[in-house]
Amino acid sequence: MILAMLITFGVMMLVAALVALYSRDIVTAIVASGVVSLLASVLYVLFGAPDVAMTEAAIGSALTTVVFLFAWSRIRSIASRDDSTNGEVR
Amino acid sequence: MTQMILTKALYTVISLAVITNYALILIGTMARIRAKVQGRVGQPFYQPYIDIVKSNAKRTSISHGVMFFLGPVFRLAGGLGTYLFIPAIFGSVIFSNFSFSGDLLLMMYFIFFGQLGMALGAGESGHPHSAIGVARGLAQMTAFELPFVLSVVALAAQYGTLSITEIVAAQQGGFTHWAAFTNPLAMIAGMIAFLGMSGANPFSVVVAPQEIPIGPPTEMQSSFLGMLQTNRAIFNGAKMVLFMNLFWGGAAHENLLVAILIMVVKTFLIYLYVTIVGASFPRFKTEQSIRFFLGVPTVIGIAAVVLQMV
Amino acid sequence: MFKRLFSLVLVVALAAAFFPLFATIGDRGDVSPLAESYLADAPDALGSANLVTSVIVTYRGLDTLGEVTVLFAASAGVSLVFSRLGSSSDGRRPVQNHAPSELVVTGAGLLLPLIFVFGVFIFVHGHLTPGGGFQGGVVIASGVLLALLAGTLTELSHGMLSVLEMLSGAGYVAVGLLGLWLAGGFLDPRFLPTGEIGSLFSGGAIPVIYSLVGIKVGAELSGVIDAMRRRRVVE
Amino acid sequence: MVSPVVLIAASLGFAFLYPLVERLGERAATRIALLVLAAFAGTTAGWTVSLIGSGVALTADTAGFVAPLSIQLQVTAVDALAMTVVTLLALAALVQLTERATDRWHGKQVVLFFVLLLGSYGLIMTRDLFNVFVFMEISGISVFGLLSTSRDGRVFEAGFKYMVASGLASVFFLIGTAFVYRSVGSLSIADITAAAPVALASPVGVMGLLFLVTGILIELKPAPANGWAIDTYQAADPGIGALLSAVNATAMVFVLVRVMPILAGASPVFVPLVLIAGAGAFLIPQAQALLQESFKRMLGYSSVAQIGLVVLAIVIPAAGVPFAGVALAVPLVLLLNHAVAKATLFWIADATGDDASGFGGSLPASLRGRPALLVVAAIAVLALLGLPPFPGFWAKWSLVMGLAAGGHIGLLVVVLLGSLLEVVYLGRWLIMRMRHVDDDATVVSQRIPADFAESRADAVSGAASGASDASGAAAGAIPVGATVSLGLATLLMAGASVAALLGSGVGMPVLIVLIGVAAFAVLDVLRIPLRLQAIVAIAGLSWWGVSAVSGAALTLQSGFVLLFVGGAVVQLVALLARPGRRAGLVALIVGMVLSLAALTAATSPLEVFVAWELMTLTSFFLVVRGRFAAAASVRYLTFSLASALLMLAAFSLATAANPAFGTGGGVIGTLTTSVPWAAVLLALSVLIKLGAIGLHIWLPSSYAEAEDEVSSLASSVLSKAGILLLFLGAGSFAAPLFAGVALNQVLGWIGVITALAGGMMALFQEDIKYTLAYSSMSQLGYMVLAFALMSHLGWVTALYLAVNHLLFKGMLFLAVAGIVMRTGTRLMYQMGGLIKRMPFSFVSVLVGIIAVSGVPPLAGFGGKWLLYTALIEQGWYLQAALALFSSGIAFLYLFRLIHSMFLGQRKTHHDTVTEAPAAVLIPQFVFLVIIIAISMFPNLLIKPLQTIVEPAFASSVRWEGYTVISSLGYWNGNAVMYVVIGVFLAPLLWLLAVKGRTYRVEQFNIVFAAERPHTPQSTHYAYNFYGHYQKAFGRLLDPWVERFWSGVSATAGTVSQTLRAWNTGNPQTYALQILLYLFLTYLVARGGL
Amino acid sequence: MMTQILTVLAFLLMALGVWGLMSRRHLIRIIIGFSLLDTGVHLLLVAFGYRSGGTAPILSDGIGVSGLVSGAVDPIPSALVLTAIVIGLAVTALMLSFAVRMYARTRSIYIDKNKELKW
Repeated sequence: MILAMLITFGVMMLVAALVALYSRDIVTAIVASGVVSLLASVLYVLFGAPDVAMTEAAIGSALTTVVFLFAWSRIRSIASRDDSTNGEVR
Repeated sequence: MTQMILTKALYTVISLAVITNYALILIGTMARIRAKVQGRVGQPFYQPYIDIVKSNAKRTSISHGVMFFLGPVFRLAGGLGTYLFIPAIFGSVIFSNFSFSGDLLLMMYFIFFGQLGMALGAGESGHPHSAIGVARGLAQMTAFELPFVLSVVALAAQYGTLSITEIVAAQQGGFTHWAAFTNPLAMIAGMIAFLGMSGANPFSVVVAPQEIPIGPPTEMQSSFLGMLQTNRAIFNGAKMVLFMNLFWGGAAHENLLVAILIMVVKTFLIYLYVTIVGASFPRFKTEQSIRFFLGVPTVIGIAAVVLQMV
Repeated sequence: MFKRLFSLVLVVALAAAFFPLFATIGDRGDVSPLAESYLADAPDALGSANLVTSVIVTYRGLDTLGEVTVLFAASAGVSLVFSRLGSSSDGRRPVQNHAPSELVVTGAGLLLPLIFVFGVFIFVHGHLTPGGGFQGGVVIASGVLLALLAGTLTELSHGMLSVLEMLSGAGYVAVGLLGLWLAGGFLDPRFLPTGEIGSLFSGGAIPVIYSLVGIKVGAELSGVIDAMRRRRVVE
Repeated sequence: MVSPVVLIAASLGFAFLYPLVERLGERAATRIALLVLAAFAGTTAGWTVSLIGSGVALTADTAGFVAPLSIQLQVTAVDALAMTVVTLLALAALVQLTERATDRWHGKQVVLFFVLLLGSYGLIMTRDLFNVFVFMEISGISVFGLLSTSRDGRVFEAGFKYMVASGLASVFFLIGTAFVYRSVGSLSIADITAAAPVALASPVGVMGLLFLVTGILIELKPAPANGWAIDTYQAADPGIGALLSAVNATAMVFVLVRVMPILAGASPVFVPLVLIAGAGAFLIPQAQALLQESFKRMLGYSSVAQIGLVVLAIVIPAAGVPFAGVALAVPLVLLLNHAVAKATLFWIADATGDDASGFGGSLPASLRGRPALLVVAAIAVLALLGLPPFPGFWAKWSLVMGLAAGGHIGLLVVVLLGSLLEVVYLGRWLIMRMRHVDDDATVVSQRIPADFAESRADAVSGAASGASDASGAAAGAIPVGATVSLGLATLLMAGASVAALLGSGVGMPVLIVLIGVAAFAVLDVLRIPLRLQAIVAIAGLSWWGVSAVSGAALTLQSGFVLLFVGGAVVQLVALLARPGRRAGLVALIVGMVLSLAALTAATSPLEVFVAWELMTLTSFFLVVRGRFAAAASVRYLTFSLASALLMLAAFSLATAANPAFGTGGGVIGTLTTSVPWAAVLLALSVLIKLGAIGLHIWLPSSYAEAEDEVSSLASSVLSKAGILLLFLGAGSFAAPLFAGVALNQVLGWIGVITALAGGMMALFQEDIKYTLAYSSMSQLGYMVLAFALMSHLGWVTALYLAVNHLLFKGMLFLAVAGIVMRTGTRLMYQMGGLIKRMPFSFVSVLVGIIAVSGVPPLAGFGGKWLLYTALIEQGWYLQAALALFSSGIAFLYLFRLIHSMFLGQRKTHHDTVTEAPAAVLIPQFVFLVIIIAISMFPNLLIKPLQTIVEPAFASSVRWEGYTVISSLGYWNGNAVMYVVIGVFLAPLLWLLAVKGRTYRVEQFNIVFAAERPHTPQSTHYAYNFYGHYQKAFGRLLDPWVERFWSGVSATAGTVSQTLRAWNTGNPQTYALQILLYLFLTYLVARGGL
Repeated sequence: MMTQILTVLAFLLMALGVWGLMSRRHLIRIIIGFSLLDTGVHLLLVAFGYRSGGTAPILSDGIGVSGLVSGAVDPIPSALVLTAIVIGLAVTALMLSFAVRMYARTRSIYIDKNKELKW
C-alpha cells in the first residue's frame, strides 16, 4: 500500500517535473514545480518526517511558487511597459 | 742603464732608417712597375721621397683642431710602434726592436692604435668624405681581420707560442720548415687577408679616388700629409716584415747584410704579389669585400684552426 | 546545438556514473548511534516532545541561527537588488493591477486574523507537534501576502517590519547568550525549567526561541514577498 | 578568553540591530560599526597571542552538549591568526566602503557586510560538516545581496552565474554530506576524520567524499570551472572584489583544510586529485589573465590562481613532504599574503576609479604624481608575486623546496610557470601605472626611421632640461576611506614582512637593505634635495664599504664588495649635478648596492636567492624611473624574474638531491650541485641576467631607457652580479652534461657568440645609449667566455675584464650622461663636432674607447692579452678567433660613437653647449686615473686577482718585473707604455718642428672645391654609419631573437586567448563546466576510464 | 525497498533538474530546474534518515522513549532538510530577483542573450 503510494507519487512527481520544464506556458511551469514540491511533502509524511513535510508544503510549494509568480509578473510588467515589441518573453 | 737606453735608441733609429728607406724605394718601384704593366711611363722610383720632401716643405698648414693636428702623429706612432714590436731580422740585436715587450697579440692590437688616431684626425677635419672613408676602412678592416686572426691562431696553435721571435725560430732550417709549407691553409688565409690589409685593388674602396678623392686624408696637407706618407712606408714595411716572419721563415743569417738582403727579397716578392693581384682585379664595393673576406678565406682559416685541433 | 548535445551526453554520463551509488542505498532497521542517543536522551534532557525541534532548536541550534541569518540576508539582498530598479527606469506610471474582487477583500478580512492565530499556534507548539518557527513564520507571511493581494495592506509598514525583524533577531541572539551565561552553552534552552514533556510550557526556552524564529521568519518572508511584489515607485 | 561563539553572536546581533543603530545617523552608525569591528579584531588578536605556541585550541560546544551531539566551534592558533587578518582587512574594507566618494555603503549593505564576515568566521571556526554548509550559504547569499551595489549593470548577469555555480556546489556538498552521514553516522568533523579510514573507505564513502570535495573545490573557484567567478570579479564593485578574495576565499580555504584529513584518510586517491585541481587552478588563470583589458577581471584571475596555489600548498604536506615549522605555515602565509595584497589592489582600483589593466587600451593617469599610492601598489604587487621581503616569498620558497623534495617536478614547473605569467601581467599593470605620462610604452624602434624623427628627441630634451617627476597628472584625490584602508593593509603587510623576516633566520642582509632604502625614503619624505642625499649616501656607503672590507682577506667576496661599493660610490658623485629632488632615486641606488653586498655575503642558497631578488627589485625600480622605460621595464622585470625562478628551480632541485647543497659558504664554487639539470637551470638563470645571446632582449632597452646615471650604474656595477654568481656556482658548471660535453664548454660558446652578436648589434644603433648597452652585452659575453675556461688565467681574465668594464663603462655612460644633459638628444647623428665644446668629455670618451677596444697601451689590452692567451692555452682556438673578430667589431662601434658625437661638423644649435658639469666629470676622471694606473702597472690589478683565484687554481703565469709571462707569450705593460710614449712624442716633436705656420680654420672650411654643398645639418656623416656592413650581412642581421621572443609572446597570447575563450559568459556553459569538473574528478577518483 | 525507491526518485529528480538547468534557455525555467534539483537533494536526505517502518520522532502518549529508540526515524536528516529548504527558498528568491534585473537590463529572458561578460 505504502509502496504503491510511493511509486504513484513518484511517477507523478517526475511527470510534474517534466511539465515544469517543458510546458509552453511559464505559469503552468511554475505551478507544476509547486506540485512537485507538494508531492514531495506527501512523501515526507510517508517517510516519517512531518516537520519536513510541513516545511516543504509551506515553503517549497506555497511560498516558492508565490515568489516565482511575483517575479514573473514583474518581468511581464517590465515587458508590457516596453510597448511589448522589443522584449522577448513567453 | 743610460748607455743601454742610448744603444737601444741608436739601434731603433738604424732599424727605422733601413725599413723606411727600403719601403719608400719599394713603393716607388712598384708604382713604376705597375705603370709599365699598364703601358704608361710612370713616375721615377724616388717619387715618394719627392712627395715627402714637398709636403714637409710647405710653409703653411691648415688645422681643424687638436685631434686633427694629432691624427697624423697617432698614425705615424702607430706605424712606428707596429714596426718596433716586430723583430725585423731574426737573431739580430739591432733589428730585434722592442719585441721583448709584447708578443703577437700586442702587435695585432697595436695596429689599431694608428688606425684610431688617423680616424680621429680625419673625423675632426669635418669633411664628409673623410668620415665615409673611415667607415669603409674600418668595416673592411674587421672583415679581413677574421681570416688573418684565424691564420695567426692556427700558427700559435701549431707552434705553441705567441711570440713572433719564437715563431720565426721554429721555422729555421730550410724552406720546408716555413709555415707556408707546414701550414699552407693558414698561409693562404693570411695572405688573402694581407691583400685587404695593404689596401690595394680590389680592396681600395677606402680611398676610392673617383668618389671620395683620397678618402680619410682628404683634408690633410703639408706636413700632416708628409707624416702620413712616411707612415705609409713604415707601416707597409712593418706588415710585410710581419708576414715574412709569420709564414715565410723570416730573415735570418749570421751575416746581417745577407739577412737584410733576404728580407728585401722576401718582402719584395710579397709586395709584388699584392701589386699583381691589384693590377688584375677591379675594385670591390665595401659590402662585397666584407662578404669576400668572411667567405672563402674565413673558411680556409677555420679549416687551418680545426686541423690544429685534431 | 552542439552544446545541447554535449550537455545531454554529460548528464547521461554523470547519471550512469552515479546511479549505482544511489541505487545501492538500501533500507536499514536502525539509526545512526548519534540519532539513537538523541532519541534516547533528548526527551529527558530537554523536555521537548518533538525531537526534530530539539535537534533544530538546541542540538543544531547554530544551524538554525544560520538559517535565520540566511533568510535575513536574502531579504536584505532582495530589497537591495530591487532598490535601484525603480530609479533607473523612465518613470512612467506603472500598470495598475486589477482591483481585487469583493469576495477576496471580504474573505481576507475574515481569514486574516485566523491565519495569524494559526501561524502563532504552529510556532508556539513547535516543541510538541510537527511544525515550528519556520512553518509558522510562513503561515504568517502568507497572511501578509493575502492582505497585500486584498489591498487591505497597500504598502507594508517597513518600519514595523524592520523593528519586528530586528527585535526578534536580537532576541534570538540574546536568548542564545543567556544560554551561554546561565546554562551550558550558547543556545542552551535549559536556563528556563524544562517542565513536563507534552505541556505547553516545557522544553526550557525552546518555545521562546521558536516563537522568535517564527516572528523573524514571518517578518523576513513578508519582506521578501513585498520586495518582489512592489511595483516601481513613480517619482 | 572570549568564547568563539560570542564572536558569532556579536556579529550577528550587531547585524540584526544595525537598523536601530542607524537611527543615530549614518555617520555615527558606521563609526560604531568600525568600533565593533575593532573589538572583533582585538578579540581575535587576543586569541592569536594566547594560542600561538601553546598548542591548544579554544573550543566551544553549543547548546550545553558536547561535540557529536551539538555543533562545536574551535579556534586554533592558525585559525586565530587567519581570523585576525580577515578582521583587520574587513575593518579596512568597511572604512573604504563607507568613506568613499561615490556609492557609500550604508543600511542593509553594512548589515550584509557583517553577515558576510559572520559567514567567514563560521567557516573558519565550525567543526561540523553541515554547519559548514550553512555558513557557506550565509557567505554566498550575503555576497549576492551585496553584488547589487555595483554601478555596472552587468553585475546581475554575473551574479546569476555565480548563483548557478554556487548552487551546484552546495548541492554537491549536500549530497556529499548526506553520504558521509549515512556512512559515518555523525556530522562532527573530528568523528568523521577518526572514522574515515574504515567507514568511508567503501565505494559509497569515496563517492560521497567525491561530491563533498568537488563542492568545496567549486566554492574555491577553480579553473577551468570558474568563469562565473571571473565575470563576477569584473562586474562587481571593487570593494566587493576585495571582500570576495580577501575575506570569503580565505575562509573557504579553511573548509578544505578541515576536510583534507578526512579525504586523505578515506582514500589515497584524493591527495593527487586535489593536487591536480590545485595545479590546474593555479596555472590556467595565470595564462588567461595575460590578455585581460579589465583590471578587475585580471585581479579575479589572479585571485583564483592564488587560491589554487594555496590548495596545492595545503595538499603537499599530506603528500609526505617534510616542512620546517608548522604544517600549515606555508599555505597560511600564502593565503594571508594574498588576502592583504589582493584587497589592496582592489582598493586601489576603486580609489583610482579606472579599470584598465595596462594591456590593450591605455591605462591612464600615471601614479608617478602620487608617490604614496605608488608605494602601496608596488608593495601589493610585489607581495602578490612572492618577492622578498614580503611573507609570500618565504612561503613560496618553502613550497618550491617542498615540491622538489617530494619529487613533484611537474608541479614545480607549473608553479614556476604560473608565477612567471603572473609577473608578466601584474608587472605590466604596475609599470603602466608608474610610467611617465609621456610614455606611450612602445618598445623603442632601435633603427631610427629615415625621416630622422625629431619628435622623440624633443621629448628627450624636455627630460634633460630637468623636468621633475611630479609632472604626472595628479587627478582626483583619493578618498579618505581608501587612504585609511590602504594604509592599514600596508601596515599589516609591513608588520607581517618584518615578522617573517625575523622568523626566517636569514633576514639580516634583507633587513640591512630595507633599512638602507627606508632611511633614504625618509629623507625623501623630508624633502631633502638630491644632492644632499647623494652626499649622505656617498659618505655612508664609503664608510660601510671600508668597514666591511678593511681587515678582511682578499677573497672573491670582498673583492666584489669593493667593486660594487667602490663603483657605486664614485658614480654617485654624478648625482651632485642634479638640482632639486628625485624621490626614491638615492634610496633605490643604496638598496641596490646593499643587496649586491648581501649577495657577496650570502652563505646559503636561500640567502643568495633573497639577495638576488632584492637586487632585481631595486634595479627594476631604478630602470622603470626612466622617462620612456615602460616597455623596457616590462621586459626587464619579466626576464629578471624568469632568471630568479630558474635559480629557484635550480636550488630546489639541487637541495632535493643533496640537502647539504650550498652550505659551504664563502668559497668559490660553493653552489656545487651534482644534478646536471640544476646546473643547467642555474646557468640559464645567470645567462639571462648577463644578457647572453638569445636571452638578451631585455638588456639593451633596459640599460638604455633608464635614467642616465642609472644606466651607468646598471651597466657598470649591476651587471657584475651575474659574474659573481657564475663564480659562486662555479662548482656546478664543470659537470659533464652529455656525450662528454661539459657545461662550461657550452657556456664558452654562448659567451663568445654573445660577445660577437652584442658588438654587431651595437654597430647599427643610432641611439648612443643603445650602442653602449649592446656593448655591455658584448663585454659580458667576454667575461662568460673567460670564466667558462675554468682555468687560472681564464678566471683572472674574467675578473680583470669585470674590473675594466666597470671602469670604462662607467666613464662612457657618465660622459654620455653629460652630453645628453647638455645637448638634449641621444641620437648620435644629431650631435657632432662637440669636441671643441666639451673637451673633457672627449678625453674621457677617448680613453674609455681605447680601454674598451683593447688598443695598447691602455689597460684594455691587458684583458685582451689575458683572454687570448688563456683561450689558446686551453685550445679554444675558434673561440679565440671569434673573440678577436668581435673585438674588431667593438673597435668599429666605438669609433662610430666618438666620431658621431665629438667629431665631424657641429650642429649650429649646439654652438653654445657647454662642458658637462664638474660633478659628472669627476667620477669619469677618477676612473680615468685608475685606468691609466693599471695600464702602467698591470700587476697592480692582476696580482690581487691572482690571489682571489688562487684558492681554486694554481697560478699559471709568472712575473718578471712588469712582464707577465704565460706559457704562450708575454706582455710588459710598462715597457709598452714607454715605447708608445716614445713613438708618439717623436713624430709630434717632428711635426711641431716642421709644420711651419698653422692656421686654425673655421668650421665648414673644408676642401669642397671652395663650395659648401650641404646644409650644416647634413654635412656630418653619421647616420647609418655602417650601412655597408649591414648590407654585407643581409638577413643574417635580422632581429631573429627579437622575432623569436615576439613569437613566444604571441604564442602565449594565443594560448591565453584560447583558454580565455573557454569562459564563454553563458551560465549554462559554466554549469556544464562544473558538471564536467565533477565528472573529471570522478574519472580521476576511479583511476581513469 | 522504500529507501531505495526514494533514493532513485531523488536521483531522477536531480538529473531532471540538472538537465533543465542546462538545456532550458528561459531564465525562469532554469530556476525551476534548480528548485527541482534542490527538491531531489531534500528527498535524498530524508531517504537517508529513514528506517524500515519508522515513525515520526515525536514523543506522544502512545510511544515512550523506548519506542522512539526502536522505531522512530533519524531526526537529524529532518533537521538538515528543514534548514536546506529554507536556504533553498532564500537562494531561489535571490535568483529570481537577479533574473528580473537581468531582464530589465537586456530585455531578454533568454539566458544566451544575457552574456555580456566573458573571456
